[in-house]
Parts: sequence; C-alpha cells; structure tokens
Amino acid sequence: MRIVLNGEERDVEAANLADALQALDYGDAIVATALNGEFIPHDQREATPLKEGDAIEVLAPMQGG
Amino acid sequence: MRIVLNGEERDVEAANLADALQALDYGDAIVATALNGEFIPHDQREATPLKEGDAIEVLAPMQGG
Amino acid sequence: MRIVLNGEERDVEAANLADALQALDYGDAIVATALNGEFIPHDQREATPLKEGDAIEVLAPMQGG
Amino acid sequence: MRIVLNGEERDVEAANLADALQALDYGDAIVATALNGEFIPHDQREATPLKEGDAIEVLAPMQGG
Amino acid sequence: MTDRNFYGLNLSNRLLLGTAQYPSPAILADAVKCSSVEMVTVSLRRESGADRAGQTFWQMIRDLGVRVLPNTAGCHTVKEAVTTAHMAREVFQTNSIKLEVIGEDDTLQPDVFGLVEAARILSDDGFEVWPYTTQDLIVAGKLLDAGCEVLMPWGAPIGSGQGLNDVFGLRAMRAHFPDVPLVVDAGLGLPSHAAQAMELGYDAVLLNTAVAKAGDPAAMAVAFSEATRAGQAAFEAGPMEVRDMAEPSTPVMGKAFLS
Amino acid sequence: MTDRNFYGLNLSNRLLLGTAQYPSPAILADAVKCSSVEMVTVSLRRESGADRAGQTFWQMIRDLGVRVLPNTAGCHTVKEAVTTAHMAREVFQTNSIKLEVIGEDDTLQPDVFGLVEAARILSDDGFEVWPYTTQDLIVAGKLLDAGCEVLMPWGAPIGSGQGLNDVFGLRAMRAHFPDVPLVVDAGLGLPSHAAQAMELGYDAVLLNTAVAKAGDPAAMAVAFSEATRAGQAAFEAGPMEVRDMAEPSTPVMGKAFLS
Amino acid sequence: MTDRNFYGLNLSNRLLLGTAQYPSPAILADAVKCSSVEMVTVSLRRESGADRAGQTFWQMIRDLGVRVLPNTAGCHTVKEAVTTAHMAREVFQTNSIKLEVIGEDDTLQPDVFGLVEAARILSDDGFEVWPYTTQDLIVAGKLLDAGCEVLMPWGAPIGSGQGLNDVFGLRAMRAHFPDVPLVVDAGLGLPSHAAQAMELGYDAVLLNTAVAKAGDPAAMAVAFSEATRAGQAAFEAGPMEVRDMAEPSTPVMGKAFLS
Amino acid sequence: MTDRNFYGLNLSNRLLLGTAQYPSPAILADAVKCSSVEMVTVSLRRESGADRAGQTFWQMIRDLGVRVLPNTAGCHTVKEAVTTAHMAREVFQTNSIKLEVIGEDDTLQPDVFGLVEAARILSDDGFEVWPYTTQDLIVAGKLLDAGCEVLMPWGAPIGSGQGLNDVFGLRAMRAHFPDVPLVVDAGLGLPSHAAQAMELGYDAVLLNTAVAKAGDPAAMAVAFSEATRAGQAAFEAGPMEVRDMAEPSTPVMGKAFLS
Repeated sequence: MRIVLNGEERDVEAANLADALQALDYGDAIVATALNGEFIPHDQREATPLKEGDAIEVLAPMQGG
Repeated sequence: MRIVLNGEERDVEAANLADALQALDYGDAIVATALNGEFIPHDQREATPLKEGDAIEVLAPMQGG
Repeated sequence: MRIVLNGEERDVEAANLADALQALDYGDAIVATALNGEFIPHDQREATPLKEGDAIEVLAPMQGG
Repeated sequence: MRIVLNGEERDVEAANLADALQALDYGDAIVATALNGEFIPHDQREATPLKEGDAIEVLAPMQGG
Repeated sequence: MTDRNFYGLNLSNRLLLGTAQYPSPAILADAVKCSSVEMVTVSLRRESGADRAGQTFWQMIRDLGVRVLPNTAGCHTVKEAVTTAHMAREVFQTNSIKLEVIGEDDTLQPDVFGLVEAARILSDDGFEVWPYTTQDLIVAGKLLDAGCEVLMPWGAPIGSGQGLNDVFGLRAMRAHFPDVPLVVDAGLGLPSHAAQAMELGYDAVLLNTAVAKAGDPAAMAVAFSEATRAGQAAFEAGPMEVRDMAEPSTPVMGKAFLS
Repeated sequence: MTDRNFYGLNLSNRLLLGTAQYPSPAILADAVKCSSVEMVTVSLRRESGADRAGQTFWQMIRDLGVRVLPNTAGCHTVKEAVTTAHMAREVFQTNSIKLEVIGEDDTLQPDVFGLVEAARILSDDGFEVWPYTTQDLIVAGKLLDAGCEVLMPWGAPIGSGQGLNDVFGLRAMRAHFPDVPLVVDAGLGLPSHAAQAMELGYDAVLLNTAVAKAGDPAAMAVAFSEATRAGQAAFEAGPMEVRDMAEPSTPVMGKAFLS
Repeated sequence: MTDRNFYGLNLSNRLLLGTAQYPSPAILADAVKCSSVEMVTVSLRRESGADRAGQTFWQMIRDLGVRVLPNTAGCHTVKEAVTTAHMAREVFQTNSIKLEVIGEDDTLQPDVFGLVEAARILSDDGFEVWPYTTQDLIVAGKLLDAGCEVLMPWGAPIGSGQGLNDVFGLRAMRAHFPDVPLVVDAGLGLPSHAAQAMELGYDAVLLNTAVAKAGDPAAMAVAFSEATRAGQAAFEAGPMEVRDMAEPSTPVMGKAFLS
Repeated sequence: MTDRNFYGLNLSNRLLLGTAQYPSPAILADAVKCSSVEMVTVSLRRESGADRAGQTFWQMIRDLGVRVLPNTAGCHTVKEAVTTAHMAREVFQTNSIKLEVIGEDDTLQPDVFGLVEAARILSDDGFEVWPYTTQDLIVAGKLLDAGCEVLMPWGAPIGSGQGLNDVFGLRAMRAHFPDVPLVVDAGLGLPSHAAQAMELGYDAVLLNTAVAKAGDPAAMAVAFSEATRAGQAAFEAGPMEVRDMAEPSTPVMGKAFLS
C-alpha cells in the first residue's frame, strides 16, 4: 500500500498505524503520530486503519529554542 | 415625557426626535443624533418616535487629537 | 601657643609636632600630618618645631569612593 | 638654485621669495607663503632672500570641513 | 514617497495636527495657519442646545479651510467606535475616520482585536479608515485585508511626548509594507522625533499635545512642520553611510608641511 | 538665543556648512544657495602655479557671497595650527579661524592640550578662534580663559554621521555655560541630529560630510537647514513636559455614551 | 518575586535555555550542566526509523535531569500549533507547552490572534501554556483570560541578539501585571540584556542562540545564568535613585585644607 | 584579559568597591564579605584626638583582609592631590593611589590638565597611580607617558547611577589601548551597567553609591560582583553576531506538515 511517511512516499503493508510503525522500523522508539494532519495518540494506533495515500507524520524529540 | 439627553434627565413633549431637537433648542445646529445607542441619521429623525425613558445623544464637532 | 588644628583654633604647649600630637590626645593613633599645607612624615615630626599660628592637619583613614 | 616647493624639488633662479613666485608661474595668484615652516606675509616676500635647499610652501584656498 | 497619497489625497504638508488642548481657539487657528497644515483631527462631543459650543468650534475650523479627520477617541468597543464613525460622517461630511479603539487607559494603546473588526465594518460601509495601531505586522496585515489603505502605528503613548519608543518595530513595519502610506501617530514630543520618523521612511506624522502644550504653540507647530519636511527630504535625498570611525572631511592631500 | 551672536556676528541661519567632498563645485554652489547658509568652512592646501586650482575654488566661494570660516584641519601640533591660521588670515582676509588641533587619527578628536595653547596664542594675536573641542567642561573653561568667545564641541567623530554620542555631556555643557555661543561641530548624519542639538539649546551646528555625501547634496543641505531652524524654534517655543504614561489629547469630558 | 512560581513550579535558576544550534550534543550538555539551568526548551521533528536521531537526543536530555518545555516552533496556524502541542504532551509526558504561533517570517513575531485562540483551546484541554507574545497589554489580558498563568513577551526578534528593543513596552507590561510571572523570551544577545530584563522586574529570561552560537557556549551559559541572578537580586535589593548630576561618594566633611 | 594584572596585582574579582555612604560599618563589612571583593577604596579625613573615628574604621577595614586603594577625593589642585597621596601612602602603607583631581563640581569630572601633571609627579615618586579620567584618548596617552599603568575612565558622573553615558567613547578607548588595564570608574547604577562595561572588554569596574545606597547593600554588592564576572566571561566566551532580522533557533528542517 502506498502511503506518505514524513513527506516521503513509501510502500508498506499494514492493517493499522501500529503495524505500520513496526513495518517501518520504529520498533519501540518514542514517537508521536499524526494521520492526515490529525494527532493519533499512542493507544489509538492499533484501532487506526490505514488506507492508500494516507499521510503519516512520525515525530520525535529534537533540539528547540 | 421624561427622557435622558446627553446623560441628563429632561422633560420634553415631542412626537419624534426631530421635534425633540427643536423643543430642546437645537434649532438648526449641526449635530448628529443617537437614540438608545443607535445612530439616527438626520433624515430619519422625523420618522423616529420617542418614548418615556429614551436616551438621546446629541453630538457636535469638538476639539480632537 | 595658638595654633590651628584641622581648621579649629587651639592652644597647645609643644616644642615640636610630635609633642603636639601627644598634647592633643592623639597618642598612638595612626594619622598623617601636614604643617601649613606641607606633608610632614612620621619620622620628621620631632624635628619639626611649631610656632604661633601654625596650621596643622591631622588625617586618618575614612570611608571613600 | 635647488629648492623644495610644496614638497617637490625644483630649480629656480630668484633673489627672494617674491621673485621665486613669479618664476614659478604664480603670477598674481592669491596664495599664502611659508619658508622653512615659518609664515612669510605677502609684504615681506621681497625682503626674504632664498638660499639653496629652502623649503617653500605656497598655499591657496581649498575645500574644507 | 513624495507622490504617496492617502486614499487618493495628496498632502504637501506631511504634518497632521490635532485640535485639542490649545490655550484658546485663536491660538489653535494661529498654529494651523502659521504651519500651513492641510489636515487636522477633530472629534464629536455632547452639544448643549443652550451654549452650542460645538457650532462655534466647527465654524472656526471651516474658516481655516483645512481638511478634517474625525476621530473615535475614547471609544473602547467596536460598537461605540462604529456608531461614532457614522455620526462623524454625517456631521463632518467626510468618509475619512481616524479609528481609535482604546484597549488600556494607562498607555491608551489600541485594542487590536476590536480595531481590526471595526476597521472591516467601516471599510465595508464605505469609510476611509485611518487606524491608530501598534507596530504589530500581523495586525497591520489584517487591517490592510480589512480594507485600510493607510496605517498609523503609535510612536509612544498618546500625549507622552516620549518620541519613538520602538525604532526597530517602526523600521520593520516600513520594510514590510513598502507601498503602504504609514503615519506615526501619537507620542511625539519634539521636532527631532518627527524628523526621525520621516527619515525612517514614514509618510507623515500626526500629533497634538506637543504643539498644543508648548509655550508658544504656533511657533512649535511651524517647527514640527519644518522638521517633518526636513526628515522627508532627507529620506528622499539619500543619507550618507554611517561610519564607525572618523574620516577627514577636509582633504588630506595637498596639506602643507609646516612642522 | 535668537539674538545670540558669534564674535559680534549675527547668523539668521544657524547651519554652518563645510565645502569639501561634493561631487562637483556646481553641486557645492547649489547646496549653499538652496540652503541659504551664511557661513562656510574652507581650508588651505598646496597650490601649483600651473593649474591654480585654488584660485578657481576661491572665486567660486566669493561669488556665493557667504562668509568663510577657514580651518586648520589636519594640523597635529600647535605650531602647524598657528602658522596655518596666520596664512589663512592673509589669504581669506578674516580673523575668524576654526581651530583644529588633531590628537588622534581614528577618531580625529582634538588634542585639548595643544588646542588650549594654540587658542591662547591666536586669541592674543587678534584672531577670533572657533575651537573644535570635546564636551570637557574644564577644557571649555580654559578655552574661554584663553579668549575664545565660541565653543564647538564634537557630536561624534568627524565624518562618522553617528549623531550625538554623548547627550549627557552636551546637556551638561549647555547648562554650565548658559551665555556662551555653543556649536555642535562634526559627526552629524541626519537632520534629526541637527534638530536634537538645537533642542538641547545649542546655538548652531556645523557639518559637511552628511550633506556632501548625500545622494542629493542640495536637497540634504536644505533639509539640515530646516531641521536646524526647527530645533532652534522648538527650544525657544518651550517644549511640553515628557510624561511616563499616556494622557488623552481629545477631551474625555462630554464623550457620548453609545454602548 | 523570589517566591514567584510558574504554574506551581519553583525555579531557583531563572534562566531558561534552548537546546538548538550547539556545535555538538556534548557542548549542549556541558552548557546545561555548567550553568545549572533547571528547564530547557525542546521541539518535535520528523523521526526516521533508520537513524532514530530523536531517540538519542531525548536520552541525552533525560540524562541531564532537567525539566523540558516543548515548543510549537515554526507553527503558523492554530491547528498546527494545537496538534503539535498534543503530540508533544504525549512524547514529553508534560502538560507544559511553549506556545508559538508565528505570524511573520522576517521578525518571527507571534500572530497574536492565532496565539490567543490556540492558548484558549490548549488551556481548556489541560495544558499549561507559556505563550510567546509581544508587549501588547490587550493581547496579554486575553491570554490571561484564556487561562495562561505565565506570559513571555519577546525582547527582540528570535535569534537577533539585539536585546530589549522596547524597554518602555516591557516596563509598562510589568507595571500592568504585577502579579503575573513574566518571562522575556527571545532576542537577547548578551548577559547585560538578561540582567536588564530582570532589573525591570521580570521573573525569568529564555534564550538559545546567544549561548549556542557563542565561541564558548558553556562559558556563555554560565555568564547568562549569573547575570540573570544578578539582575533579579538587584531588583529585589532596591536600586539607588538615578541622579541628573554628580554627588560625591567620599564625604566632603572633614576634608583637609592643603592648598 | 583574565590574566590582566594591575601594577602586577592579580584580581580574580574585578569589582572594586567604595567604602562610603553605607547605613552602618557592619553593613559595609557585610557587603565586602558577601561579594568577596578584593580591593576597596578609602580616603583620608580629619581625625579628632577625642573620638578617633578613623582608628575604628581603619581597624575594621584591616580585619576585612582586603587591599585598599586610597583616593584623593575632593582634591581640586595638583598640590592638594599630591600632598594627600603622600599622607595616604604613609597611613595606608601602600604605593597605590586612586588619583582624583576634580575640575568641576556639578559633574565631578576630572581636571585632565591637573590630572596629568599630578600623575607624572606621583609616578616619578614611586606611586602606582590609578587615574580617574575621561574617555579622552589624548589625555589617556599622556597619563601612560606619565607612568600610569592603569586607566580609569568615568562611566557617568560620580554618584549619578546613570550607567555608561558614552559607549562610543569607551569602545574607542578599549580599541585604542588593547594592552592597558582599563577600569570603568563611577556612574554605574545597576549590575547590567557593570556587565555591559565588561562586555565592552573593560578589565574591571569601580563603584560605591549604587551598592551603598541600595535598599540591601550586601545583596546589591553580590549582584554587582556576579554581573561583573558575567560580563567578563561573556567577553572572553565570544558573543554571537547581532542580526538585523530574526533567525529561527529551532531547526526548520524536519518540521512536520500538520495543516
């Protein structure tokens, strides 16, 4: 299935957001996720199905001012 | 009839705003009027009836910064 | 003998500046002395005779900015 | 005779400063003169003889701030 | 900049003058005439049928033959400001309005939220809005979107005479809106403040107290008028580059050796 | 202040202008005429019998019909300055001399020791000395003792255009010598600087680079002339008191209730 | 002021430090440790499953044992800011959020309209909002109404190092909100700027670039930390009255007569 | 700069403190101890054989174990200053002297003519002269020629608390004498002033009134001490470049797309 991960097109086979993170090698990384611009809390990732063309943002802590 | 003119209680007998201005000695003074906080254009004064307790503001040009 | 000590007239009987300091109760106080506007070092006080009308300044440490 | 005019070596035959100015093409130009660092007023130029190696400054009005 | 216009209006004198707080009407008239200002601000206040003070004032202003810019001074709400603007339009027979929506009484700074809302309502209703605002660029953008064609950021609190409190903000505003007529309104205390504002590239200055409360208001009005023109001319003439160190003005070349 | 004179000389235009660094003599002439300055500074430099550049310049200045104030620019010693002054007196036919004894080349600040000595020598010799000095009050006092009747403290380094670097010093100097004609000389970059100097109570300003190096020198000269007059007028008219907080210019009394 | 708290949080070190732009993570860690700051700002950025840069950074910050204040840097809309805040809350496990809604990219000044709206939404949702705002008192009032218990007016544009561009505005804000914790956020370039902010009565300063871009960031962090404490202490100690003229510190009484 | 010494003396604390005007000797002692200053200024005044006030004061200072820098405060002539210096040397058993030759009583500014003369006499006589001077570069040069190895330009009039009135002058002085120990003496009112002086590259600050007249002198002394160290550290750490416009501190790269 074709999705957009952090702005880049990717192919991934995953029933839901949680699976996708695994498939995309995030393992147990501490990240926050958004699907098509909406925040998806950690505990809702499994219940969040993906479809062709979905845009996923996976964010982690970074330097900031 | 008891009305409030520029913040002060006044007695005036007048069918409408135009009459009231006459009765209140404004004659042909260049003024703008408001009734209960709403602007009443010059040409609508006659068509604007007054009732007990109405608040009339009669304003004229003044120094300003 | 009439002298001026720190701006005030005083009577003192003393052969020299060293004696005068004793007579004026300075004892072993740490002070610097000037006679008629000239600095008189500690070790020259004895060799410094006084005469009627001499102006003596006796200065000590004080607050300063 | 070898002299220095405004910092440059020049040859000039002149008995005095007035002659020198003529010989050096100043004609009736409005200038002020100094000889070896000393101001020579206009009316003393003729009475001012020149000798080998004299340094002459000939100055005129110029822009200034 | 010279051919900059304000809602189509060309002002050769870029000093706009307030009409309040003068020792007497005669001195106000004098100040206006001597400084040949072309536009003055006025307001609306309660008129009594008995003395009709406003009628006399208005006649005096008309006799001066200057344009008037009515204000909404003292209005703290959108409704107050809008109603006052409508009343001013009828009385002064002009679509021009200096829009003030005051948000705080110690600084008399504008309530930029109410300001933008009132500006939109009035612009939509055909007014030419001259908004008294801050140096906030986002607010400025919203005012332009609302239909304003002139912006009037404050220099300092009204009547304080402090001058330009935030030169950086004024400079940024000029840079950000190169094509918008900008007027420094309020807070100026001395002619050098007016000159400085114009040197920054501003198109006009508006003030009142500094002239009205001067020992000699007419003379001060002239001084501000000249300083405003001087600052404008300097901006147009292209100032020198500022240097860190000194540079001789008198040429060094050709200097005599006299030591 | 208006009737303040400079060695008996009355100047209605309190802007004194330098004549150096202009793009062309024509532009210099233009700047002088347009701004109607009454006094300009000039210097002496080496003349060549061949081209006689100085003669042309001098004729041009005379045609302008302005007074000249010769300077001793670039002189670093008392002897140089004194000799130059004498040569200037003969050439320019004036006792007036702008006395510069430069002590340091990065800032071109005066050597106040040499300055006081040269001022005494020249004053005793009948010169009317206009000393280029600092804001140092003790130096100022010695210059007055030496015979100077005018003092010219710097605003900033010559040619820097920085404006008034030490407002406190200038204010203290004005307060300390209320009756002495004071001229801010050097360092001004914008008309607002000139206005500010006059608003401090100074009697004149002298500048060169800010006008000569402007994109349009003539227009800038006019701007400085107007700003100088504006600052002078403001000082005389009596400025308002500066306030910490705002004060409404439009009267609050009589404001309508429209909420 | 010492016992002023920020959403119940007591900070003995009133310097808040950003974590961006350091030459290396080690140097950042060093700066934090040496200056013993207690709270640092962080952000959220895209993570790649491959390198997981963010994980490393986050571990480093946790090892430092300081509190984190996540920001919404770069967000230009309410929606962006609100979504980012929610994501930050989950990742950083804190309700604290430094709310930035940028309105203009040259100055990076806040969009005060979006800021107030986002502040309300987030406060209602249980966030402790630290809003990056201007000196606008009306905006400040709306932020407090929206639920903010801390205000963070800018000193100058982010990363500019200009210091306090509008001292009047900062002073007015302090005077108007005596009981609100106020933090000067952004624009500081030197420790003296931080000291000045605290001397005005501000409760903390937040900065990043001035430390990160210093030649020796750790040393500069310490310098800012000390200057911040010094300014705070000075405000509490009660500064002297400024005087126009001099007053001898050394007593005149008792001075010897030696002439 | 850190290893800069003052006549061979190394000072780890670059704050020099005056000892006058404190509410009580105990508070002075407290201020000195808490701020761990290493050198204080003192003076000489008339002693009465009866109360011997000076003896008590001197004992207190010695108990503090700090170095003393005697001054010639209040001296208006070379003779007075020189004689006072000699008397101070005998009493305080030190060759160090803070040389003041006051020229004017409203500003207490130095008489630079008398200052240079007295500095030469005292240097030739073995004194280590710390001259209280202005920012005049030529005067500074003459003081160095006279034998001074430290220069102490004023920041503002003694006791005024105005801060640095002429930053340009101070900066020029630092640039002109890169290798001379420079101390800003007098006029500072707040710790930020001290930090600013050190950030300009000055080597120390000397003050009295700002601490002595503070509500809590000991706390203020500590604040000045910290701010001085902070400014020194900042100068050594290498400050960032100031920018005209904003630059995001938080990286833009990797920002999420959430709109």
